[in-house]
Amino acid sequence: MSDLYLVEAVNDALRVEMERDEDVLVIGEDVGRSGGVFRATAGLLDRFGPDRCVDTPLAEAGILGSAVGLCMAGFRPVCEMQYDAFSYPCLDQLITHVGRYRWRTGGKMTFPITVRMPYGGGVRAPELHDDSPETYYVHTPGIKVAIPSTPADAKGLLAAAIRDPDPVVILEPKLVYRTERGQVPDGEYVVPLGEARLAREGSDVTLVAYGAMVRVCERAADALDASVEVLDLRSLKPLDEQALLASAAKTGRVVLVQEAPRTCGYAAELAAILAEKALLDLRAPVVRVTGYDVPYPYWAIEDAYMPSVARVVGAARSLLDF
Amino acid sequence: MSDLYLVEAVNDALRVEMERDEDVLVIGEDVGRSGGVFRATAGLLDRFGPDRCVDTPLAEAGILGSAVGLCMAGFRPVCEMQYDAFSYPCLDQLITHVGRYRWRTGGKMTFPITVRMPYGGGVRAPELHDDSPETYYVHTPGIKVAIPSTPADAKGLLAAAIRDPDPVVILEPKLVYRTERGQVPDGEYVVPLGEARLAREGSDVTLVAYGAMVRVCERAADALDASVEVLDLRSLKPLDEQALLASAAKTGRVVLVQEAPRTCGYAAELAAILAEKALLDLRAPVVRVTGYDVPYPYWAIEDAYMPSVARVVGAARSLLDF
Amino acid sequence: MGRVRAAMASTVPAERDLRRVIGDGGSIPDGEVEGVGEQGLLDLYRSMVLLRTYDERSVIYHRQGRIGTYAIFWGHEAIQAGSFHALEDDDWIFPSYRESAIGLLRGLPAATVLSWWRGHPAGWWNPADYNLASICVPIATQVPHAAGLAWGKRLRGESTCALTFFGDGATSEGAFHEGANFAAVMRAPLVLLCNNNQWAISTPLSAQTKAEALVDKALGYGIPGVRVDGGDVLAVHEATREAVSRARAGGGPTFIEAVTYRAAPHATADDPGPYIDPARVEEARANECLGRFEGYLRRQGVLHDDLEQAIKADAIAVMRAGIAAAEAEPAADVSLLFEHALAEPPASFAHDLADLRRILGE
Amino acid sequence: MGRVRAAMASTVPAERDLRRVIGDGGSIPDGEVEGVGEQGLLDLYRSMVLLRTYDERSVIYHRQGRIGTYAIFWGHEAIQAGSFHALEDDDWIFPSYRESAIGLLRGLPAATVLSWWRGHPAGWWNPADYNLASICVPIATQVPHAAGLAWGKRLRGESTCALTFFGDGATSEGAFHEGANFAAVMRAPLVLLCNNNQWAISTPLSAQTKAEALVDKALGYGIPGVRVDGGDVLAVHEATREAVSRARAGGGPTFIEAVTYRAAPHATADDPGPYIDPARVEEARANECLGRFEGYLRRQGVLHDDLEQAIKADAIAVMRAGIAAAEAEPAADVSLLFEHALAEPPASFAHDLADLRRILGE
Ligand SMILES: Cc1ncc(C[n+]2csc(CCOP(=O)(O)OP(=O)(O)O)c2C)c(N)n1
Ligand SMILES: Cc1ncc(C[n+]2csc(CCOP(=O)(O)OP(=O)(O)O)c2C)c(N)n1
Ligand SMILES: [Mg+2]
Ligand SMILES: [Mg+2]
Repeated sequence: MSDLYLVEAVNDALRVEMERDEDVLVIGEDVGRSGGVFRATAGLLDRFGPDRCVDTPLAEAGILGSAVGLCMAGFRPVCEMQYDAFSYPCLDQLITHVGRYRWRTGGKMTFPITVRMPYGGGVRAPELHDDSPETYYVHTPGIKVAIPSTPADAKGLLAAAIRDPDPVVILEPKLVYRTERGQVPDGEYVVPLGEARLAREGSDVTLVAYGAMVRVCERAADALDASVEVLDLRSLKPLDEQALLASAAKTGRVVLVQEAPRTCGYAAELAAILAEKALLDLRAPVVRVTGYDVPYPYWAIEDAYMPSVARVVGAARSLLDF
Repeated sequence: MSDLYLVEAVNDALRVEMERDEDVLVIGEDVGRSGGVFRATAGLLDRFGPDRCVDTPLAEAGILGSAVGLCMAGFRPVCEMQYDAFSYPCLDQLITHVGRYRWRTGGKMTFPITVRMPYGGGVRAPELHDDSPETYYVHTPGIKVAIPSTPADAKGLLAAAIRDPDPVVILEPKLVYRTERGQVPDGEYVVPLGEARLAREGSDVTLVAYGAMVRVCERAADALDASVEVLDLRSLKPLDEQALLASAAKTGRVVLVQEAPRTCGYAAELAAILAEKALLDLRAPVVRVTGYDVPYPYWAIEDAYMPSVARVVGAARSLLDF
Repeated sequence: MGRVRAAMASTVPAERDLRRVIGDGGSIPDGEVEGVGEQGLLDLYRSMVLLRTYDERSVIYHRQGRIGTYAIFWGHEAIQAGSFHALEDDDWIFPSYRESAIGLLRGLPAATVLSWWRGHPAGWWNPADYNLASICVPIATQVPHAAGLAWGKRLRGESTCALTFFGDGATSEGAFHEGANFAAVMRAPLVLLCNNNQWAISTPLSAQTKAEALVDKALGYGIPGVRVDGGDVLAVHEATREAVSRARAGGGPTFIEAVTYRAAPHATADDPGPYIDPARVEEARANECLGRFEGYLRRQGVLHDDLEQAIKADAIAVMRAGIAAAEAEPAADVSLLFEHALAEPPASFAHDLADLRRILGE
Repeated sequence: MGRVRAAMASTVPAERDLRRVIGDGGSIPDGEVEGVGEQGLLDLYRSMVLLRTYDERSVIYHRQGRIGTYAIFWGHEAIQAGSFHALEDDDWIFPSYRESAIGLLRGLPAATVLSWWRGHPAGWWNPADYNLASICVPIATQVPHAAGLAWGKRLRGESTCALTFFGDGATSEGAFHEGANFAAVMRAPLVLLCNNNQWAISTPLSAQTKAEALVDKALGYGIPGVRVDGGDVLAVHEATREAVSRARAGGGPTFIEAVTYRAAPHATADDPGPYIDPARVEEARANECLGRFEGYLRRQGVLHDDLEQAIKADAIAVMRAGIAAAEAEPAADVSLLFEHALAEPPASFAHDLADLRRILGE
C-alpha cells in the first residue's frame, strides 16, 4: 500500500502496466519530455524510452486515429487527451472507427485502446479546461467508460481499461487529482469494469454519483439528518445496474448527481432505468442535480454552476419531505 | 398549398428563406453544381449564384468553422452535412465554439447558424450512412435541435431555424425524404421551435417519437386495440415539456421511441423528465424502444436494429397489461 | 453550365512533372520499368482485368438489384493494380470505398466484397488475414490508421510497410493532414497514394484546392512527393516501388499523386449529368488505362488475342462464382447485431437479443 | 536530457529565407521599411512596450494571486505589434491565448483582458466593437473562423481583411489545415500568421513536423508564403503589410512564418526545467525583440532615454489602472450563467436560476 494522490495513482498504473506488457504504449501531447501537464505520465519516458512514451504532434484525431493502426500492429495504446474539451477533435475517429472496427471485422480483430483524460470543473482554469464530456463517450456504441473518484480506483480502473480487449475511455476528475491522498495497492491492481462501489450505506435516500461528485455527495450525506446511501458508480458503461436498482429498492428515493449539462446527461440514463425498472420501488420522484444547460462558465462564477453540497442536500430533502 | 415530398419541402424552405433574406447562404459539400446528393439544394446555385450557394472543400469542420466567421460578417449560413455520420468531424467546432461563442461575447454577438443533415437508417446504404446522432447535438449547450417528420414541418422548422438568432441543428429523416407526399404551405411558412405536434389523440397510452419513428408509432397505434396517443415532438431542444407531461398525465402510460442507441439517447432525457415530474401520473413503467447499443449494422440486418411496429406494439401492450 | 465548364477547364490535369512510361504508339515512345519482365507485365495486366471485370459486373449486378449502392472505380484500375504489385504480401493496404475490390488481388474472395456491397455480414474479413484494412467509408479517416500501423511496424523492427489510398477531395480533410503529418514525424513506412480523379462527387479539384498540384502538399510534411499519370499502370508501379523501397530503408512516407479523370459516375446513385462535361468524359474514356496498357503489351509482343480472351474469361468466371457464392449466403442471423460489437458484451445484449427474437417470433 | 538537447539542436531556427530589417549594430547593417517614418517607428515601439509591460505585470499579478493561470508572451511582442500595425482599424484579428492582449493596441481596456484572465465575465467584449474575435483557447480552431470572416468580407465587397495568429504546434491540427485551405479556395483576404516559437508546451518543433520550414506548407495550399525573423518587428511589419495589400487586391491569403524562440514558460503553470535547454533560452533572452528594436531606434536617433522612460511609464500607468479597474469589478451575478447562453432562452433557465438563488440564500 502507498499513500498517493489520484494523479499519482494514475502514474503508478501506467508504470505497472507498461512493465507488465511491453505492447502498452503511452502516446499524447506532452506526455514524454514534460511528463504531462498534470505529471500523470512523469518518468515514463526515462523508464521506457521514446518508443513507448511518445510526444505526438498536436492533433487529437491523429492520436486516436493512429492508435487504431497501432492496434492493428498488436499494440495497446493508451492515449492521453490533454483536457476534456480538447478531446472533441477525436470524437470523429471514436464514433466512426474506434467503437465500430471490431464489429466490422466480425470480432476477428480487437482494439484495446485506452483513452484517458483529466475532466471536470472547479479548478479555476481558463475556458474549455472544465468540461464533463461523458455523454459523448457513453452514448457511442462499442466504447466503455469509467470514472474513478479515489486514488485506488484510479489505478485499478485504468489497469482494467488497459487490459480490456475493448476500447475504454477513462475520465479522471482533475479537481481531485491532488486534493486528498488515498491508500493504493502496490504493484498490479485491477478494479473490474462494471462494479459500482457503495461509498456509504444508508436506508432513507440514495445519492448516485461518480468522479468529483462523489465527494460532494459524501459531504451532503454528512449534512443531512437522515440515513444516506452514497453509490459511486465508477463504471458508467458497463453500468452496475444491480447496484443501482438494489439501492433504489432499499431507499425508494434517488438523487442523481453529475457535473455535465443536464439534457441527455448520464443522470438521464440512470433516471430512465429507474423509471423503467424500479417504478414500484420509488417513494418519491427521481431528481437530478446537474450542471446547467449552458456553456461551462468562466471560473469566477463556476462554483455556482457546479452541483454543490447545498444543491444535493436540497434535492435530497425534497425527496425526504415528499 | 403544394403536395411535396419531405426533401422537396426542405428545398422549398431554402429557396423561400434565401429570397427573403439575402444574408442567408447555403454552404456544404456538393450543394451547388449537383444540388446535393439528395437534391435538397437543387436549383439554388442557378437561382442565387455561386456566392450564395457554395460547394465547399470536403471538410466538415472547415464548413462549420467558417460558418462561425461568416456570422461575424453578418451572414446566416445554412450548413449541409452530407450525412449524419459525416457530421462528426464538425462536433469539435460545434461544442467548443458554435454553442459557446454568443455567451463568450456577453450576448453581444449572435450566431444564427443552421446545420442541416439527412439522418437515420432503413435506406439500405453502406456503413455510416444511417446514424441518428441527435444526442451529440442535444447534449451540447447553446444548440437547439429540431427533427421534422412531415413535409410541412420540414419546411416550417427549417425556416424557423434559419430565422432563429441561435444555432439550430435540423436532422431530416432521410428514410421519409421521398416516401409520402404532404400538403405544404406555399411561400413563407414557419413552425416555431419548441412546439410538439399531437399526431393522434388517445387516452390509454402515449407513444412519443420524432422523425421517421413517428410513422412507426402511427402504424403501431393502428395495430393496437386501445386508444393510443402519438406525440410528435418536432423540437427536441427546446422541448415542449408541457405537451409531454400533459399526455403522460392523460394516459399514465408512456412509450418512448428513438432510432439512436439506447444509452443516453434522447428517450432517456424524456424518461428522466417523467420520472421527476410525472411520477404520480404514471400507471406503468416508462419504457424505451430504441436502437441497440451496438454499431449501426450492415443493411441486410438493419430492419432488426430499427425500432419496428412490432416492438412498439409489444412495449405498449406491456404497459396496458401492467 | 458556363460556370461548370470554367471549373472543368482548370481541372484538366496539369502536365507538370507527370511521370509516364507507356507511350502513345506514335510520337511518344514506350518506356520500360527495370525488373518488370513479361511475367510482371502479365501479372499487372491480369490484376487490371480482374478489377475492371469486377467493376463492370458490379454495375450490372446493381442494376439487377443484386448488390446495393456501389462506388464505381472504372478507369482507376491502373492506380490500384500498379501500386498493389509494388507491395509484398505482408505489406498492409488501407483502402477507401473506391478500392473496395483491391483485396481480390490478395485472394480475398469476390463473394466477400460483393457481400459487403450487399450489406451482408459475410462482407466481413479479418484485416490480419490479408493485411488489408476494412473498406473505409468516412473520407480520409483511414490515413491516420495507416500511419499508426506503419509506425507500429517500424517500432516492431519489421520491414513491412503500408499503403493507403485516398482521393483528391480527401486532401481537404483534417484527417488526411493529421495522418500524413503523423506518418512523417514517426518516420512511418507508408505510401500515401492519392487517387486524383479530379472530382469529389460533383466538386471539381478547382473548388477543392488552389494548389497547382496536390503533390505540392508533400513539401509541407517534409516528405518526398511524386506525380504520375494515373492512367499509366507502369508509371504508377515504378513510382510506388520507389516509395516502398524508401519506406523499407527507413526513409519514411512518400506522397504519390496519381492523376486520372473520373470517367464514370461517383457511384451507382450518382448522375453526373448536371455537373460534368460529357466531352471531357469521352476523352477520358477513349484514353482509359486498360486499353492503353493492352496497346503497350501488344506493341511489346507480350499480349495476343487468345491470351487476352483467356485472362478476361478467367476474370468473368471469378465474378460469376463470386456473385453466386454471395447470393448463396444464408440470411444473416440477427444475433450478429450484438455478437461482435464488444469482446466482453454486457448482460443487456443477451436480454435485448432474447427480446428481439421473441418479437420476430423466432 | 541528452534526448532533449538532440531535439533542441534541430529546432534552432533554420536561417533559410529568413527576412530581416534590423541589423546587429555591427557587421549586419540596419535596413529600413519604406513608408515607416519616425512616427511609425515610435508607434511600433509604443505597442511593443505596452505588450511587454502587460506581459511582465501579468506574471507578477499571477504570483500575487490577482489573476489566474496566464499564457506568457514575453519575446513575442515583435510578431504581435509588427503585424498589428500593418492592419487598418476595420481589419479583423483572430488571436489565440498567446495574443490575449493584442486588443490593447485597439483600445480594448487592459481591465477587460485582465478580467478574462481573472475568469470574470467582465472579460467579455463584443468582437464587432474592436474587430477583434474572442481569445481562442482550442488550438487552431480560430483559423476557420478567420477564413469565414474574411470570405464573408469579400462577399460583401468590403476591402477589409483579417489576420489570425496561431503557433507552430497549431499547424499539426486538422483545424489549421481546413481553415487555411478554405481561405485559399475562397480567395479570402486573410493573413495566416504563424508564431513559430519552436515549442508547443514541451513539444519541440522537431517532434511536430518534418517540414524543413513551416512556410513550406504554403505551397500545398497554393498561396504565397514568407518567412521572417520574428524577433525583428520591422521585418514582421513589412511582410504583413505586403500580405495585407495582396489580400486587399484580391490575391487571397498569405502564410507568414515568424520565427522566434519561446524564452519563457508556456504559461504560469508550466515549468520548462525538465524539457528546455537553459543555455538556448538565455541566448534567446539576450537577443529579445524589444531590446533589438530599441538598439535600432537609438542607432536611428529616434529613441533617447527620456522618451523611452516616458513611454514605459505610460505603459505601467495603463496596467496600474487596468488591474485596479479589474479588481474593482463587483462579483459577477450568477444570472450571467444563463443570461447570454441563448438569445431566446428556454423556460427552464428561469426556473434553474430561481432555484439556484434559493439555494444560495439570495
Ligand atoms: C467525412 C466524410 N464526408 C463526406 C462523405 C461523403 N462522400 C463520399 S465520397 C465523397 C467524395 C470523395 O472525393 P475524393 O476524396 O476525391 O475521392 P473519390 O470519391 O473521387 O475517389 C464524399 C464527399 C464521406 N464519405 N465522408
Ligand atoms: C485542441 C487543443 N489541444 C490541446 C490544447 C492544450 N494546449 C494549449 S497550448 C498548447 C501548445 C500550443 O503550441 P503552439 O501551437 O506552438 O502555440 P504556442 O503555445 O507555442 O504559442 C497545447 C497543446 C489546446 N489548447 N487545444
Ligand atoms: Mg476524387
Ligand atoms: Mg509554439
